[in-house]
Amino acid sequence: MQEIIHHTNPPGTPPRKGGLQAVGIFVFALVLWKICTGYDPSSWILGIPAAGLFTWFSLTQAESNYRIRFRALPAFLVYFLSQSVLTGLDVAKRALHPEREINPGFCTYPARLPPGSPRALFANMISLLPGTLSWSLVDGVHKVHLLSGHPMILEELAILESRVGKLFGLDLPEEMM
Amino acid sequence: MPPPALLYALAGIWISVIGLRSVLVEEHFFRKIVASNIFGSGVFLVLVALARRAPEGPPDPVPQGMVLTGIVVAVSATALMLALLGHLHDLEKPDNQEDPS
Amino acid sequence: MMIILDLLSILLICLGLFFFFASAVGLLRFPDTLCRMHALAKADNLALGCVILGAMYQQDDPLVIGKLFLIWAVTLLSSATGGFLLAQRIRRKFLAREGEV
Amino acid sequence: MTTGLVFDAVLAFSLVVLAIITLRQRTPGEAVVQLMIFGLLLALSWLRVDATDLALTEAAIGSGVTGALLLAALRRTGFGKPFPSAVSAWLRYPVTIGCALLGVVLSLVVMHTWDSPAGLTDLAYAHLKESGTQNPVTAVILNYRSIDTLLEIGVLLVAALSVYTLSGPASGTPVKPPGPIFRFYMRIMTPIFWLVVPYMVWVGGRAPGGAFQAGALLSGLGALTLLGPSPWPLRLKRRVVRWGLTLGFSLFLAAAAWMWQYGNLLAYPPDQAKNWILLIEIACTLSIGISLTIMFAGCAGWLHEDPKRAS
Repeated sequence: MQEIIHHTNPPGTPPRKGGLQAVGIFVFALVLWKICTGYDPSSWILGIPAAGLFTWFSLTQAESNYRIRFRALPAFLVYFLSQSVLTGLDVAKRALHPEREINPGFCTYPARLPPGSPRALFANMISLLPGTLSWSLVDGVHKVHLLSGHPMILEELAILESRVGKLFGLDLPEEMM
Repeated sequence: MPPPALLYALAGIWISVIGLRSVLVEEHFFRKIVASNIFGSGVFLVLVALARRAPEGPPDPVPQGMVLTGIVVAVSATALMLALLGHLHDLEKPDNQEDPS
Repeated sequence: MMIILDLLSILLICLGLFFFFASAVGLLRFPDTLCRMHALAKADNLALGCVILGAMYQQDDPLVIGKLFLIWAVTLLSSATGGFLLAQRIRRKFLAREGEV
Repeated sequence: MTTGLVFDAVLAFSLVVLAIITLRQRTPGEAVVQLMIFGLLLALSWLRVDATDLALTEAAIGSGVTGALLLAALRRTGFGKPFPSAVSAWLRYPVTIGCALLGVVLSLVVMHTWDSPAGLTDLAYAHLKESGTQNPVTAVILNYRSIDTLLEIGVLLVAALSVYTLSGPASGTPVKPPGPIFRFYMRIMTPIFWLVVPYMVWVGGRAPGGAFQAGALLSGLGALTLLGPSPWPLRLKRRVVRWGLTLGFSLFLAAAAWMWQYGNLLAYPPDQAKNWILLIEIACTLSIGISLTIMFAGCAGWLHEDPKRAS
């Protein structure tokens, strides 16, 4: 496993439960409530308790060591959306092509991201790349199902992993050692 | 041209008739439970379609309220039937027969 | 201006329908369950994204647009997780058949 | 107009075909999956006849919760075994013919009475202002006919208690804990559920939604929590859960008793109706959610043991 440079919050430290964070989550919940209910001011009778519940359930979870950097979010979203389009086109092409271009296979990929949210998000994102589907994650090893194997797949996974890492403020090299 | 709601009412009648037949004919309890769910869904579809008999204006909320109540009662009944089925299954298991409880 | 928005919205929704169709075809044509899940997990997400993007152009209210976006985000997460759990179950069955467990 | 009619015809026809397909499946597991698909298409057809409230409930409860209950029960009694063949032909043919006759008679009745004056729409809308809600369906179930709903919550409570009593000690096979991906999902979704459930309750006063839909959502969260190691484990035998189970019915009953002083059971004075309805909806949401979760756990055989014990 490669060395990971932690900007803040190395794993093992208890999650930060500062008042500032609680206020941030509460405001976020209020925004969500507002989006859902619209402009009726009487909705706050239920909205404020609901936002309180949201905050409480967000804060009282065991493993919140890693938090998303909002500065990294736009770049990640752009990458995510462009990959989604490529992936959808890829699958549609394979599905509609008269001769099925399918040659299923498997590969394994040792995780470099730390356990918890980063690793789980990465596993979910693997299913987003063209031709790959995450199908198990045991002891830090991702098993990936390939619609048709090609040699560059590990490099692509490494790029994706470093993108996910950046979202959590973790630096990973873009290629495997 | 028939009104769309009439089509759904007729479909609902035939769905419930099919479900009723299976409830009566099938031997396997689990299949009877599935069939009774289909039977109920057909009846609900008839009621919901009848609520839309007037071609314009809002639909009649009273049958709709009845169906809303009915859906929840139907799921309670299904749960009760399934619990009984599970209990029956436990009783029939050979290793549970000497269990005094 | 309205016409351009309408056209764009029609175009996006048709694109979404095309991807739904492709995913359904993939579901029927792909050889095994894991391959079929590729079709479901990927083309469907893009299709839903296109349809929602198309629907957004029909809305003036920014809150409704936000709501549509939330629907897409929650569906994405749920379908990715559901797909993973399904794949895990297939893997367990696969391993059990191989006799490794 | 014509396009809509073609769509309606295709949908109505495929509903009948799906019902037949569902009942002809070879194994229980396949039948359940077909039933869930049937439920979703049924919900779609209810959107076509302007019953959005019901479509939501059918998708959540009729398809989702019922399917989950059936699958949970199958987990306990065995998935793959094909159904045994049906009973002998001498019973099958008369029943089939009788049912077909019944269908023909009912169809003729519906077609002949179709244009007769429609029911209570005008009356229901005339009093909507005093009912304390803007959603006519909510007005029917929680004001005009609230006595029905009171009894219905009673039925739900009795059914949950029966399931509670029936599920024997430690009969279900324990569940294998799902991995980190599922935990990640639960970490994100649990707070969202707790925001969306109150939203469903609140929106029921204005637009489609309400206690039943919200309760179904809550039970979805309950079932997900039972499935895997959640940061917030759910112990259904805790006292607070049992209080929550009975809260809806008791509050509803208390409201009925309180209304007695105005001369009628559950006839709210118009100025108080809004608050009573909101209060009853919140309590009923909790109770419906807990009842359905208990039913799920009972059907899977997890009620009286720790479901997280891995095999």
